[in-house]
Amino acid sequence: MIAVHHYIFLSAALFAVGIYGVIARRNAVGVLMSIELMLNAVNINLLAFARYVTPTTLTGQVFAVFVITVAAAEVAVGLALVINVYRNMDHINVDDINLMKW
Amino acid sequence: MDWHTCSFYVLSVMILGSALMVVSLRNIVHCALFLAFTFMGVAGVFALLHAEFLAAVQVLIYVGAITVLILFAVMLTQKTIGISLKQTNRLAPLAVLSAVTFLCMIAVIALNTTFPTSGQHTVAVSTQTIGSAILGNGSYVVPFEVASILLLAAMVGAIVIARGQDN
Amino acid sequence: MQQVLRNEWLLTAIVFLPLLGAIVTLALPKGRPAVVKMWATVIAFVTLVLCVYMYAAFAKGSAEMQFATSRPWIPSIGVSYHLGVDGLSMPLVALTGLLTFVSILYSWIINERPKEYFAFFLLLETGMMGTFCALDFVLFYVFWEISLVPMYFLIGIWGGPRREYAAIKFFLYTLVGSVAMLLAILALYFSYTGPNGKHTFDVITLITAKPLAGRAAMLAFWAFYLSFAIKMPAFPFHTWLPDAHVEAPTAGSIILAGVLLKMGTYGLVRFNLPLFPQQSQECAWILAAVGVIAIIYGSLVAMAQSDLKKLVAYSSVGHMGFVMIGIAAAAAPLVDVPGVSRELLLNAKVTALNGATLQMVNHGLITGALFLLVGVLYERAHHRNIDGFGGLMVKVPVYAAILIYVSLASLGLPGLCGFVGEFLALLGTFAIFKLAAGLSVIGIVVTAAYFLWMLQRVLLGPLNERYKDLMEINALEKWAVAPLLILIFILGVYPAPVLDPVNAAMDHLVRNLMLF
Amino acid sequence: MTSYVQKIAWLIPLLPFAAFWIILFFGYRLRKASALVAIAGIAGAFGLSLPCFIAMARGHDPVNVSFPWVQIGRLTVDLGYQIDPLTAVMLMVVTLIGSLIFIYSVGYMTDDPLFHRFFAYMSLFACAMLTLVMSNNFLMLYVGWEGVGLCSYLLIGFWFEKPSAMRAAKKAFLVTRTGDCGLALGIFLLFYLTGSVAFDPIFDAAHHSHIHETLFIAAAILIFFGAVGKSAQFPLHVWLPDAMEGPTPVSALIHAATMVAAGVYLVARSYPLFQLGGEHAIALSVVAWIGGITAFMAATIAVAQNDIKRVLAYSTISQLGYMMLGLGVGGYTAGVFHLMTHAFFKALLFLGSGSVILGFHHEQDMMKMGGLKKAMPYTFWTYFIGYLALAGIPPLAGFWSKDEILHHALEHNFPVFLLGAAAAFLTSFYMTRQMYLVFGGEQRDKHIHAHESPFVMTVPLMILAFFSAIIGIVCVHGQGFHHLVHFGQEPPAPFSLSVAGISTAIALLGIGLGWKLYGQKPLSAADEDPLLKIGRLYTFLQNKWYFDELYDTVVIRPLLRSARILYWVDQKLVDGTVNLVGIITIILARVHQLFDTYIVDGCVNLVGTVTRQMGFALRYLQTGSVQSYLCVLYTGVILFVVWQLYTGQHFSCPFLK
Amino acid sequence: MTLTGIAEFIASFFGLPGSSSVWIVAVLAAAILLGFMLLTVLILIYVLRKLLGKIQARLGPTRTGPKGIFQTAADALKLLIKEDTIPVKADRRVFIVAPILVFVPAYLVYVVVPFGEGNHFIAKDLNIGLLYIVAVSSINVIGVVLAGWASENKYSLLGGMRSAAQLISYEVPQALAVLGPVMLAESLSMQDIVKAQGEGLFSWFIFRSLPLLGFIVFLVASMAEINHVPFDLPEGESELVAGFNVEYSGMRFAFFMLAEFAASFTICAIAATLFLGGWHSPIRGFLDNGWWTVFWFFLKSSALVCLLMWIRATYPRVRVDQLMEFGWKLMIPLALFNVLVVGLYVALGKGG
Repeated sequence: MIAVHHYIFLSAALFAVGIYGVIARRNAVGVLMSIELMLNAVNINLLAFARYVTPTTLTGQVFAVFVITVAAAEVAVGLALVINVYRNMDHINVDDINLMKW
Repeated sequence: MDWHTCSFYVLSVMILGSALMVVSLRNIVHCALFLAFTFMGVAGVFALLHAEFLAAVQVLIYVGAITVLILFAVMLTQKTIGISLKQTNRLAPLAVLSAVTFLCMIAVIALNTTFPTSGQHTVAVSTQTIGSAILGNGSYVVPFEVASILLLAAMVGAIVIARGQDN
Repeated sequence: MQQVLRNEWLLTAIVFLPLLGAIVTLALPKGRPAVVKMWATVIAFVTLVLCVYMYAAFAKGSAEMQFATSRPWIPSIGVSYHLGVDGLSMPLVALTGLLTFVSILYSWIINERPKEYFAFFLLLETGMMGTFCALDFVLFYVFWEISLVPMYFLIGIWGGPRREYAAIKFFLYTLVGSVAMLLAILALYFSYTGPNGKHTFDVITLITAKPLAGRAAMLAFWAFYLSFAIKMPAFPFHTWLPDAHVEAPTAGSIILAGVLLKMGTYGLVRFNLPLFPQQSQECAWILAAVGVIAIIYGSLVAMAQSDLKKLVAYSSVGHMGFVMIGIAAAAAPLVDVPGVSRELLLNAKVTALNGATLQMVNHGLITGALFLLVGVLYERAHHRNIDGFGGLMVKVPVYAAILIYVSLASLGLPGLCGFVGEFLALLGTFAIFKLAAGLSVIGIVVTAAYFLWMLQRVLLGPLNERYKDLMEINALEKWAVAPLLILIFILGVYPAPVLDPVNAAMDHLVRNLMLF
Repeated sequence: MTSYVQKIAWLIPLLPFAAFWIILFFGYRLRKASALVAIAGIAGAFGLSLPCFIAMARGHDPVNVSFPWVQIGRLTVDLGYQIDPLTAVMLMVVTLIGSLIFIYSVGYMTDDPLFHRFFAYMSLFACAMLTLVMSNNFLMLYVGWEGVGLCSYLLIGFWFEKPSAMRAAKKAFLVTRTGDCGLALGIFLLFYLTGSVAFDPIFDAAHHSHIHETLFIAAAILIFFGAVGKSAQFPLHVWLPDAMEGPTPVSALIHAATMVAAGVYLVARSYPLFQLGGEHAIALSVVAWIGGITAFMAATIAVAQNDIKRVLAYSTISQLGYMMLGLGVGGYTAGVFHLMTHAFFKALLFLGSGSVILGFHHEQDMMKMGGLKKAMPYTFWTYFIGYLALAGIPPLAGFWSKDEILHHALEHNFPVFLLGAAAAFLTSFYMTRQMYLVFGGEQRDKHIHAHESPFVMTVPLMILAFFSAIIGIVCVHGQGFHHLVHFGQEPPAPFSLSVAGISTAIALLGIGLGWKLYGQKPLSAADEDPLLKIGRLYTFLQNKWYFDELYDTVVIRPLLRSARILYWVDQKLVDGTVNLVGIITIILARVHQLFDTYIVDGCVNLVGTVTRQMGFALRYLQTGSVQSYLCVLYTGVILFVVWQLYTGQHFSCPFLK
Repeated sequence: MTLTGIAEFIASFFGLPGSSSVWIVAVLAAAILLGFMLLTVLILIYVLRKLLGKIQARLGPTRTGPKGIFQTAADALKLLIKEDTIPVKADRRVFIVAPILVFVPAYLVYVVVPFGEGNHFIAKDLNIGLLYIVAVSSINVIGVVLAGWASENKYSLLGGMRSAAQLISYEVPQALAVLGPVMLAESLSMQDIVKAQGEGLFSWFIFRSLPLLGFIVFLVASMAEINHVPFDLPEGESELVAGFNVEYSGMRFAFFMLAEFAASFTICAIAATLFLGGWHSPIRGFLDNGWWTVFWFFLKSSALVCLLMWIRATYPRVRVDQLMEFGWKLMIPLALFNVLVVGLYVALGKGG
């Protein structure tokens, strides 16, 4: 029988992959995608808890909806930035986007 | 092994596999594709967790909108796709280390803590109930409004940033 | 008493009329200097007339403060607008009036920025008059500072080549002194609590009360002494005088030597002796020593001078030495000598003070005349180097006669006023400080020496051909110096008119105020 | 009679005073007439003083009038005048000789451009001398005393264009002035002791108070010090010879007859003070000794002088020494008598020398003269009478007074008598030397044409000569003079033949020596002065015992040097310290400024640089790559969670419970 | 005779564990639906070509069988046989996956289409039925884009981009139009929507609130969704040869054609269910049960299909900017207005 910790393992794994992606990816869009993964991991966790711990209340699911909306907004702005960076620097290699360096 | 556990394992394998692909593939378009598959897998998990509405929303927004957006972004940043340069930077080992530590930590925590799972059966979660939960009394109206404003702001921001200076 | 108080307005008029004149001078049209000069002369003349009227209305015998006016000025801290003159200050006020009139009369030759010049001069006169009439410490201090500032400008603007240095030195030197005095005044102010628990700055009450005692009194005494010694100038603090005189314009020198020096000695007699009788007794021998040094040192250094004005300046240091030994004698403790009655010693003290005060007035007249004559010579020759002249008597006999006349008065020829002051001072001092008097007499000889030597090098001997066409002394200068010459002769022959009021005041001071 | 004297007496000094002011103001217009005004003044004074003299001669009691001058303390200082025999004699001397000299100087000063000024000074001098003589207190005496000093200064320096005249005038005034200091101190001491300045109270107090006897004696000595200054006695005599720079009438009046006599008059006037101390009164012995020494010294110097007026000057000093000697040995009358007689014949000699100089065209060197007997007969004969009087040949005036003095000296103080005798011998010797050099023999300097002086000059000479001759006998006749001028009950000295003989012998001896050296073989232009034979002693005498150089090195040069040193001290040290204070404050300000910029500012800058350095150090953390930041953030979170887990502070988590 | 019964039979037949019958039912249902879809596609293509011919006064396909009825099968056979080429520079995997992504969503929609009354005429009556449809239909955008991208061909890329833009911009009005019936039926489930229209002709949602507005907006938006004629810019032969599927041939091309025509049938079915009362007869109660409901359903949807084909024949192609402008400036405001009106209608209705 699938219990809560199964889902937690799943979301943790997904989140870990997301972290790896965010830190290791050289391509800005790749980083954004990894962020999306992490957010999904969070959603899984939310719903898992909603399903197992507090089946009667819907906070988990409502919260998941909000996470999704925020994720959407975030990715939109992220990509706009990436495009802008690309337009200015002809590449979106995160390592080289270090103008904020000293 | 009823269908529920079986489908859970199938879905988690699908999700983690495609997630790994997203993270490790050299060709960014393939990553985007696998990202779409991950999202569908997650939607499936949602369905397993009796959150059909969310599964639908997940599919609609993530797969339908975000992946498309990413694809668009990928295509707009055309040049990088061509040259398949090393996709991971020098922080990769550190990243792996941190990911693994994270995973072990969560595993340890999950195993050690006993979650107060309550026996009742989940209430029939339909759009009706979610709708009332969001907009009904004692509900999340305020966060809903804030979310809407956030979306508006993001939209305007994205347009302004991406529009560039040409016109 | 009643008769004395009726002219209450007089002193205020004498003190503030020049100030009014100064303000009006500033308003006069810049273009016409003659108007400015005439106005200043009128003001000075009116002040002089008031002084003469004061002298006439003055009750010669009485020792109390006359023409006293006392109005509360700043009641909260006990400051009152208290003016008054007695035997000591009346002659000095008259002297100031006369010398200012003479110097303004002589200043008609000033053509550079006349308006400011005469405004400063009248302001200076107010300062001096106020200093002598003030019977309230704050008022005294205010006038003391007022007299300082215009003098600074007079030296600083119309002075000779090194005028800035001299002006600044003069100003700072005197200021340091006055600051010390201010501290002493405040010490007095706080130490005395009147019947209604209020402190007061009034001089008369403080003198009668003599609030300070012991070490505080000694410190206050020396603070006062420092201020007045600098102003007088006593021996160690005199170096500003030659510089100030050399650089000051002629009229400025007249006033500086004629009146400003007297403010120091007036201060010593008015404040130091009555306020700190005990301390003055202990320090009398120091004052005497300083006096003697001043006389001998002043006259010897004058001997070595090559600049006419510096010579006269150092002669002033010498003459003020006599005043100093007079005051020292008055301050000295009464050591009763077998066979000499105590009454006689007291009398000797009064004589010494009379001599000192008379010397102040006479020295004012003589040095004033001397500086005027030196100025006249400077106007013609544009240099004051004694060796540069020679045999001028041939070309300018009248000027030479006057110069000899005044020089003889200065070296103390009997029959002229220089002698009376010195004689009485020495007469009084001899009774108390025999050694000091003995040494001072040497000073007289040395004074005679350098004056005659100066006369010889300037007037006598073969005519220096550079001055073939030297102009004789003109009418203006004659009229300016005439009153001084007349007074020198009159006070020399018959000093009673000045000496009686002074004697009354000094008698009162020695017998009543200095007892402790 | 006394009331009359009282009424007119105070006018005596005022007449010349008025004359002085008139000449001063209107002199330029009066030109020659100013002499008349002056003479009128002095003659008027003589006219007024004659009745006083007659009154005193008739033995009326002295007149003493005083009026309050000034009040000091509780005391009133009175001034006033008195007429007593001594004053009367002095009045006569001053006014009589003064008038004669005024008349004489009309001739002498005729061609001088500043003619009127000379007479102004002369009348001022007369007034001062008269006030001195008539005052009844020390203060007015002191005023007159200084006035006389002033006039001598003005008159000596009359030809002010001559530098030597001016130096002489200055010297005279200063030397007399140092003397006056002594007098002033004496007056102060007396005032201190008695509280008054008038003679009578002082003399009474002195007489009665035995406590202060020593102080009174000290006062007497101080007063005598004043007299020494004025009468050119031993230490302060250097100014008189130089005073000859002035016109001759001046020398005659001031430096022979009157002013120099003032010192003697002063000693005489304050004789009661000097007498204190009984028999061997210290003050009197001082006077005697000083007088003796001066007499002898001056006489020796006079011998070696070649200038006609210098010889007379030194003879005056010597004779004054004689008078002081007389007074010193108790011969009050003798001293005063000698004063009177000396006034006459010394004035005569001076005026005579004046006419010689005028006749010899202002040439004063005796070596150039000679044989003037023929050229100037009147001057010669009057001069001859003066010479005999001075030498002390009976029956002329000089003999009597000198004899009395020697008599008193013999009685009281033998060594002083010896000095006096020697002086007398030398006097006669140098006078005969002068007579022969000037009048005897041939005129050595040929190209000066000597001529006799006009009558206006020779008539006063004759009058004076007459007086010099008869005054001696008149006064001695019947002790007349003694009755007039005597001190206390002192008996008149009997006329002792022995002393007279000795003095005459000495005089004749001197004349003989003089004749031997100069008369026997009159000097020709080429010859040297026979006196040169005494070698270095001659140069010693000629240089006036080197007193001038002595004073110069001892007093004047150190005085000037000390003046310069003191001035340097004043300039460098006293003024230096003031400037130093100024400089120090400036330096302090600068140090403060340095401190302020480097220390205070330094710290602030330090803080700035430190932060900047740290900034640089931290900069390396800013790699620029977002992911590295994320890594850091992430490790932070992990550590936090681990810490939370293993330190047991579980944060409260509702649903974990 | 329900599917479940069959499923248990198979399960027991094959000795599979009891719980697996759920799987079998699912498989069976999927197979049935697939078959139905293929059949409808074939018919539609044939009917379309005949109808176009008739409208354009020509015969249409006649050769393959009597009146050309086998034409579509022939085409299908042709496509299956043709060689399936993949461009060299193309991105192989993406090239292969793209057609699948386009086809699967069209197929998945059938799950919730209510062919008839009751449970056994619908695969699974999800209570979020309508949201499911919208969600699934949004997936094919990715397919289109990837197809365009993968074939490394300028035309295909442009075609893919253009069709993606069109799909995205018309998805919004379609979703909003759907809200009308949802609000009226107060449920997302398709069966509930149909039940809410049970009272005869005038109870159909087309007539409720502002008549025809919702229906027209939904129909036009859906046409645009499936690149139907007036909006068939991506395949605009004259400009972009064949849009994103230019490189495709053979079986993959068939997928695209299959997907397109399946989608056109589905939107007509959904339109019929939402606005024309689904399987209800126009007269309340008359022939309203059993298999008649299926008849009514198919009647209404095939009527709509014909309407589409009619539109396809008559309207010219729309320019790209007109397309965009029409979509954003007309369709979305209209849809929002419709939601507003229906909202008011519902609120008043309920309130009243």
